[in-house]
Amino acid sequence: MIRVLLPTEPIDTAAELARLEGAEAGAVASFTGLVRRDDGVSALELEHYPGATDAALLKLAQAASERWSLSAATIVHRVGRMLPGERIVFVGTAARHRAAALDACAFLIDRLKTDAPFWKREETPQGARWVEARTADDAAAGRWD
Amino acid sequence: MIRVLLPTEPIDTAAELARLEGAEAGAVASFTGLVRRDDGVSALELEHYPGATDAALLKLAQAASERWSLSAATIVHRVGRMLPGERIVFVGTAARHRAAALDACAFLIDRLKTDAPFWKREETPQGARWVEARTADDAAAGRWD
Amino acid sequence: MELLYFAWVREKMGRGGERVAPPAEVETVAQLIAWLRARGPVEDAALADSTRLRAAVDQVFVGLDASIKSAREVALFPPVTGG
Amino acid sequence: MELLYFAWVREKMGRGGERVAPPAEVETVAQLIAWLRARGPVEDAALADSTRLRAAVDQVFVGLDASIKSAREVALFPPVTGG
Repeated sequence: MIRVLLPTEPIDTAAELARLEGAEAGAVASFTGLVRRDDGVSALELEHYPGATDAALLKLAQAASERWSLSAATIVHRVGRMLPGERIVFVGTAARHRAAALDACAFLIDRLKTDAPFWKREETPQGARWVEARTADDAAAGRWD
Repeated sequence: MIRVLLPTEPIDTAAELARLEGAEAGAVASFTGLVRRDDGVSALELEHYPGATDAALLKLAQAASERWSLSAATIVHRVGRMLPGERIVFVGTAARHRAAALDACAFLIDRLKTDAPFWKREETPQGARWVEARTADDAAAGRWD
Repeated sequence: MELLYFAWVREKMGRGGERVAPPAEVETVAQLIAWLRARGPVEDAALADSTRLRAAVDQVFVGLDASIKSAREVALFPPVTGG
Repeated sequence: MELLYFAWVREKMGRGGERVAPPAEVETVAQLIAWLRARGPVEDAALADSTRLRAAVDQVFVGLDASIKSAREVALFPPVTGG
């Protein structure tokens, strides 16, 4: 059961978790990324590559599902403009055993940082700036190869 | 912010996640363990060692908080009798960066299996049986040493 | 000294705990188990397999060779299976 | 051929995309970038730093040496920063 969404509206993590638990798997892991309040950022804009993004997320979710024999994998990535404290991304996995659910969840969020066409633009009191890619993300994604 | 609970009532994961997000950390990871429906188990009974359990969970949560500089750590472990599909345990972590939140979450659930005085008793159509400890759990807990 | 039993140890002992006053030469958890087994056939059967027994002294997990001197509470139980 | 620009590439180009018909000798992404830069000062400035440019041909991530022969859609953008 693979579920990929790119909403412009806030992410409902409770509903997503409930779906994952419905996969009857025994173990559910999740990760939620939020817009931090303490970075001097007044708003975050997420730009993406329509069509290509959906395909990239589906491919990622399918790769995780096969590698860890998941009962369910969910990726919800918000796009557009969002405010501090709001959720940017939710990743969730359901598996028979906890190690598979946890490892697959970490894999998905690491790979999302490098394999999906998203760009972040931060609005600050000093103006707007595009976020630079981090080499740490490449390293984190690479550990799954 | 450390939160440890041993309820006899169902676990409200949505409320727990909301608390963790309230820690304003940027990254929230969670793990939920459920009573599986496909094991021929009609009910699960969780016995624990009152007093010692609370202390063990607090110690675990504090260890994780220090090791990964968490903004928040939550352990909710249900005790008493529960039914297939119900939540046995919820573990959640909030940190500035995703690797800390995810690693701390995996640490907590691995250690819960070995370091806290819980015993599982399964009710099946053939009668009730005490679950045997798994050496795989010792190995999983040991990788954090 | 307060004794506590959990899981199948509790079931086999037929009670969740009891207050006992072992003699002074009972100095370790293993010696306490031997002393309990000598008290009757129920205790002897319940505590026969020491490889499947774990213990806590004053709520701290210990090995069976640990001292129980000045302990207020000793718990006997199977390996934990929680989480 | 449909071109798409994202993030600061889009901003610097002043447009989200355009339809172009490069000559036959423009065979790779790198050659397409060079051809675009020659079209005017806006394009020249926007695409000057090729180390900070990434590309997709028909929605597949590729290196700048990749072929654009028979491509329907080529996207140019900075390294991704999502998730």
